[in-house]
Amino acid sequence: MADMKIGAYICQGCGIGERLDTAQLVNVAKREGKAAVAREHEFLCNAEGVQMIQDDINNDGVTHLVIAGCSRRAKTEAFNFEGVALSRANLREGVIWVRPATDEAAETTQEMADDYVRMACAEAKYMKMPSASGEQGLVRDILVVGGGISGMTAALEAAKAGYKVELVEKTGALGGVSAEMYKKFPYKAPYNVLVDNTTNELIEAVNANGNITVYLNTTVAKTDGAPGRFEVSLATESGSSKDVMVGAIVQATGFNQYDINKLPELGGGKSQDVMDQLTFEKMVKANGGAIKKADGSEARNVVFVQCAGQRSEQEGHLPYCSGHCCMTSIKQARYVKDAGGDATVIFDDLRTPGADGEDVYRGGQEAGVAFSKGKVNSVEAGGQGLKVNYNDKILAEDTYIDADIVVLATGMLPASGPNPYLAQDIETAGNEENTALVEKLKAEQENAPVSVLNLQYRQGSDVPHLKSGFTDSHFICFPYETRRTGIYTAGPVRRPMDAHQAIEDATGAALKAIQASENAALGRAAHPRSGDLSYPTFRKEGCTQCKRCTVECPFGAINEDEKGYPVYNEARCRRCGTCMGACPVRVISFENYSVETIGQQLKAVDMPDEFSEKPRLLIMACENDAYPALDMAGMSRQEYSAYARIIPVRCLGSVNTIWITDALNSGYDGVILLGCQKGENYQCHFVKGSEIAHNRMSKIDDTLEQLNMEKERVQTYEVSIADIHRIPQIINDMEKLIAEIGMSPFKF
Amino acid sequence: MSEVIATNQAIMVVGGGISGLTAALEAAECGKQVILLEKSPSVGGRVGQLHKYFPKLCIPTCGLEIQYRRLKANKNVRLITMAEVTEVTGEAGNFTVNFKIAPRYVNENCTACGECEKVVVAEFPDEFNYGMKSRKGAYLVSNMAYPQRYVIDPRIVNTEDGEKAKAACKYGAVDLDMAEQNMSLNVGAVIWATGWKPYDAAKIQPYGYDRYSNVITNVEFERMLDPFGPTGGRILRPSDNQVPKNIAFIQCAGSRDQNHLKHCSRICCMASLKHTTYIRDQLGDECKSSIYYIDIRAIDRIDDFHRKVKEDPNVTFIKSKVANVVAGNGDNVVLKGVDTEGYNRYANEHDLVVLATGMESTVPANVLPTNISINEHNFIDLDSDCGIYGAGCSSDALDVNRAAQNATAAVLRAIQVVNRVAGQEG
Amino acid sequence: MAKKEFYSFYPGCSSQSKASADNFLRSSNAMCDALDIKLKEIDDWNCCGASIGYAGGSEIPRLSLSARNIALSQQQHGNADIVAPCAACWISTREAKERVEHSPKASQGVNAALSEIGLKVEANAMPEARHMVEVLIEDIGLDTIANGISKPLEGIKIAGYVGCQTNRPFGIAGESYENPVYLDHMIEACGAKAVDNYEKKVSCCSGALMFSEPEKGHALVKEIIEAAYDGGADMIVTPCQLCQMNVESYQRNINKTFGTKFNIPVVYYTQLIAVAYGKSSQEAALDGQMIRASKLEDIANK
Amino acid sequence: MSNMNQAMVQKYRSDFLKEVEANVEEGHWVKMCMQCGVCSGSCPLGPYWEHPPQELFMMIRAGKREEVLSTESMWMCTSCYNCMARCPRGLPITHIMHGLASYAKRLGLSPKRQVTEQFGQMFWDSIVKNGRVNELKIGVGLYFKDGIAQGIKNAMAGRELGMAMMKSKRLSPMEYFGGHKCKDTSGIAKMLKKAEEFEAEHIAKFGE
Repeated sequence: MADMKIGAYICQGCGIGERLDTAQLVNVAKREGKAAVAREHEFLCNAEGVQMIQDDINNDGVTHLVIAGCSRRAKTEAFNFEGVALSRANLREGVIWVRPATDEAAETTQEMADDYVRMACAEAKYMKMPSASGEQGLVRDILVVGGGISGMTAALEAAKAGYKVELVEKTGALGGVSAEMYKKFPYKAPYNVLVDNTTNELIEAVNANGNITVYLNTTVAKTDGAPGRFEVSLATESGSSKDVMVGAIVQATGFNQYDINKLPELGGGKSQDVMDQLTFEKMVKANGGAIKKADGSEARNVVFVQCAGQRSEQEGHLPYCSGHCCMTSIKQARYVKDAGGDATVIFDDLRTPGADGEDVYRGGQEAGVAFSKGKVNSVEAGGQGLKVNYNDKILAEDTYIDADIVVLATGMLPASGPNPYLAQDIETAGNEENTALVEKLKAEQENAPVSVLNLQYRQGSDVPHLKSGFTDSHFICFPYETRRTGIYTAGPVRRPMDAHQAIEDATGAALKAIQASENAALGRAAHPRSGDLSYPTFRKEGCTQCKRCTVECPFGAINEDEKGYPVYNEARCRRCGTCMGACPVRVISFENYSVETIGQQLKAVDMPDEFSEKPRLLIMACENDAYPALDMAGMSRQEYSAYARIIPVRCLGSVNTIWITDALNSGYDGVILLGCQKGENYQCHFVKGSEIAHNRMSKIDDTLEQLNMEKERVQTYEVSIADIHRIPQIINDMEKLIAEIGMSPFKF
Repeated sequence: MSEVIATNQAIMVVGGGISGLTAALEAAECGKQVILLEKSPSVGGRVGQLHKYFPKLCIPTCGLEIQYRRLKANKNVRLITMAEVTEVTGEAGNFTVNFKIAPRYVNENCTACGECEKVVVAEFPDEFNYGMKSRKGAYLVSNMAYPQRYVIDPRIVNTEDGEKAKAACKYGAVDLDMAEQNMSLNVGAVIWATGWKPYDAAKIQPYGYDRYSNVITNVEFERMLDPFGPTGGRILRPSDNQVPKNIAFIQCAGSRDQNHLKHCSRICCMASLKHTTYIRDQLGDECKSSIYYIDIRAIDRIDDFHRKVKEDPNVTFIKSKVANVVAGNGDNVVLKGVDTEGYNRYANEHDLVVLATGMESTVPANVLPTNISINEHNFIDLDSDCGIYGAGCSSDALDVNRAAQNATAAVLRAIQVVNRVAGQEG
Repeated sequence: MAKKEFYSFYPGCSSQSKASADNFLRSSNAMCDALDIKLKEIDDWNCCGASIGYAGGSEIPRLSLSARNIALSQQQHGNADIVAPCAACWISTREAKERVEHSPKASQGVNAALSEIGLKVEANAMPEARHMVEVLIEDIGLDTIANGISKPLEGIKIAGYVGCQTNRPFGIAGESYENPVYLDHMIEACGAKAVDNYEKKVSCCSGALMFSEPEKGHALVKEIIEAAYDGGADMIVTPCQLCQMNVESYQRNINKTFGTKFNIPVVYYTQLIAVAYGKSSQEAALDGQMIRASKLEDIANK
Repeated sequence: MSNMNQAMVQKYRSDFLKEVEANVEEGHWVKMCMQCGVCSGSCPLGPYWEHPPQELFMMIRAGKREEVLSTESMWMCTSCYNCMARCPRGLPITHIMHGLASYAKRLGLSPKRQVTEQFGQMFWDSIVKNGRVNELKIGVGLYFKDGIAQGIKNAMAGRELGMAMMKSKRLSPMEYFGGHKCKDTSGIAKMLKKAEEFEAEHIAKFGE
């Protein structure tokens, strides 16, 4: 880059000046770092220091900054310059705060600082200012799939914010399950009363809203493209089809009823008077509040059996709790009381949480609903009425209760599309020779539901599942984190929930959809690298069509063209760099994050010879967890090896094995990769990065053997941001290990 | 982060905990102008004081790090710390928010180098650790504090310590002349996310929190697991810093109780279940846990966590609201009550008792306009048109995931208001 | 609240001359004289039914008894506060008042009964039903009491035994059910030392069941006394007539059963205050103790 | 449970709750119990309760009429109000216990020779007769409730106490003859008679 001009600024504040020879750092920046401008300053982050830098940008045409002082996580407001690339050398948290202020330590500490300045200059040299791709779409309309209370809410809330909405419902009418309700609990206090079902008003509001187009008897035949430019083909029952362009998608396909015939021990399928909650609800609604048995006669005694086929590991049962059933049974029991009958709810734990829940429970009791903690053993459907045999846990006795109607509080089954990773999982299970799992997954594959979105993605037609088929986010703090950028699921398809929660959920999902299309229009990345303009590109001539990038992308962002070349959809991309790490021929890169920006840093480190007894340890640290932990180790003055050279990476998934082999070839004595927790409870914010890195590193052993080096020289760890004591320990152990097994033979 | 200009197209978010942060960032990332007010010196709120989240047992600061990165990178958010709202007037699309900013006595020059802390002598109970340990009169709230700026405790301002701190700062960051400021901003919509406080355990007299040192609260227990916390990350009972062998968890301590909080606080069951895993991880078979409960509320998918804990032979579940806690041998206490599953009377001695205290909403009285409906549980009821929206635990007793979800929903409601204004203003 | 001109006094069955709390009555008179509290006894008051009446009397008859007292008080003393020194009398009266106010059935039934004797009670028009202790704390104030003492009860350590019904269900405003402190403060106000965190402060003395279930009752009282000794108490003080009776008078039986050597005086707060205000042991009815409170007598006789 | 009991349970399953709500003092609160057990754990004589309050409430819902009304449990209530003070649902448990005992007695289902019941009855009779209680008479009466022989024994046992009380002027032998009483005893009797009639009228018929 011809007009590139590096300006390096060395801060002397916070003790850096006392502990380090900053004049030498200036020389390093100039001589080795090829910095056109290099200055020291006793207090770089104050107005004057910042002005000094800004002046160089304005007057001397500095385009690339190297700021050597505190961590890249500190003073971000001060060091925030428009239009220039920035690399920061961490001399405070990363050097003087982790090293003792002793004369013996001075030399190695200075070397540490020298190297970090070299590394920052090297990185800056290969960085470009990212600018948005020209390919982003500008469509801001929202597609909502599903016309139940979640879908209608998402549509209406988005429309009220001024966005156009395409609302697709596969049946002939809006309303879904919530339209079937006889009454509901209110969504604001006082909660202990029953109010009329307002779904029809919602339907009217949706139909009346000029921003919303409703498609009934319609499904999604095809979804192509990316946020900001999704091309969606809608197919109607009649066979006609329509194509719409949308910016983002909300999938609110709701839930399916659990089949009570799977519960014969509870009378499921044995009598028409044993029914699930929805059937009971419809019956009461149809009878205008009267509680009638199948034969039309009045039901005096209704028993509600909670957790029917739920919260159980038993084959065919649901392992989870559907959350709403206790509240629903209380509501329905009140129908019975209002009709003058007797209602008993037999429960294990009565789950009516939150502000409304306890009011609802008390309301049920006030209405005279009987509650009994117990376990129902069987429901006999012989002869006249029904007989519920149960163990009364309070009175500790097996007893029974006669009933005219028994309502089984069965669970919600998410109406998700097929799990896109099923095939992949079957393959892995096969490789692991886990035949049992293979069988289980194959069965799942055979009974897979029809696709909801028909995504034209390399990685399958629908949103990935989390657990039990629910399409929920994997993160506690990011409920709308999605593995298919721009597509958000809401309501019971995401997690079992009641209408009240579904309304909240749908409103949130609508916001995220709006946000996704707004950012797509600007070429900005979605969470967690929100706002990042950089995106991956590849050198086609170098590409071997190996498909690793398209397979490993955790977000299904990359498609393949007919020749098998990767097709990047940057609006789907989350900028983790996993593709870059995957590429065996290293043709994939980001403007400001590439094989070079990292590779050159590790090469820039000054490598003492074999006999110096000064090993070099390369540490690649996840920037979200490991790196902050190292900063905090500094803040709390934990010491670690002066031989460590730490490079933050976007995600371990972006670590290309070439960096490791280059490091070993250029004489590093040990390499440590610090990533997040992998596996079922993964903490990697790019889903698979940490896991993939572990796999790649397990394969690097061969390379080590070729170099005939000890395997232990390369280690990969799962750490967390809280491992403030553990990570320095890991580094120091590596130093010890090197002392034992000796220096690398590959020093120049 | 920048100087957002407050207009009636801007959104005010009150409270910088997980809900407020989420709301502010989600709105800002939709291109909206946001002013985020936080009462304390650092954002992060209660979650920053937690060891792990249920059910994943992941680290809260991990999510906060991402939130802070988003905050640092976003020019649409203006964060004002140590700010407390005194009055909100006006109507949807045109609110005036009056608030006072307490002096931090430390300005933007602060580099968090820590020199002031070194020289100051005076110590005070550390709020971040619920007073279980002390901190200096010049302090950084925590390693994760954001803004990463020190605070001078007002109590040392006119003392020798104050002057020492000032002298120790090479960067002129300590400004002892700072005074409380009153500010007033005009915004289009307000998201109220001031969160919750732990119910005052001393009010639950039968459990003797104010009488027995080994009766603590769940939030205090949580602090023990922090390596930088009062016990250096070890589970120790307060009376003698010994490792407990037999811990009791009393559920619904102040919740589901008309003598205290009428509502169910939702999180406490899961919190106690989570705590048993801390104990298992740190003390293995050396320590037993007993959970005294009315109903275990491990709702929806989370129930499998409940089942897993049930399989732990070291954890016992007793269906009982403990009647009272009395002194036992030494520093131990005895829990008295009846296991109602079959009427079994017990008087169980424990060496540590953790009260699963509930969530008390902190929605203030007489601050919001009178048309905003605050229910009997002190949560803000949803009224889509009113322009002021409760988020997170200002709207209901919620877990972190639901709080963030609810905050995201609140953002759309606020955006509807400011977009309406924008439409009118063209 | 300031001291009222006078109070409508409802002594209750035990606090009658030559009745089990004769000593309370006498010391209470001495105290009221010292503190200038004027009591006008309700003429022809009747028993409140106490906490045991339910065996023979069901709801309405029991409520009627208290209602009659309320009606008489109103008739004789207008809306002057009704002051009962006995916990049972106090809560029965207060409960009756509340029940009449909240339950139509109660109000209807009670007035039907009262009409037989030409009386009636009206919801929200009945006088306050208060405990003597409330008058001391709320109307007089413990500081005022402390300032007026002439013979501080120095060198005496006293266990403040509040018991049940003075403390629950109503209790003294602002006090905790589990650990009320007003009695301790009263002890300190008189210049004596209160046993701190007296474990059995609010445990039950078995109440009326002492008569019907003596063994169970003795067991409960044993613990109350033990805890007092553990706290180093010279004597126990209580605001409750039944507590006083149960804790003082069965010590011999308890010693027999449990082999203990209990012999601890149990006095009334009225006696403490009377002595602290310089009343003679006669006036303070210290001669009314079955177990003499000699330390208190010494001060009184000084 | 025997079949006969099963039948009983069925017959009254929900009826008994309704009966309690209609006929027992504060009975309408029973349904509000959430079985936390804080009442049962708070009772000073708890260990002597065959069925503690929360269990009684459950039994009422389960229709165990005979078992509930004939148990001695309620008669163990010392009226300490601990249960009531602690109940998270605000049930007036003490009053409900008194109400249940009183109702059981009215139906003649309360356990035979229940001492507290007998004592309570004497206490009440004394009120009905004199408007105030006669401590001595009740005391003596209690001694002799099980017949002369037992009475003398009891009296001997209580003699010391009696003497001590007389000595401390807190019991007068004269009490036995006349003693403390109201002036308008006839009025009080009339009032109580009327009250009892009113009560009786309001007892709904159940389960007979």
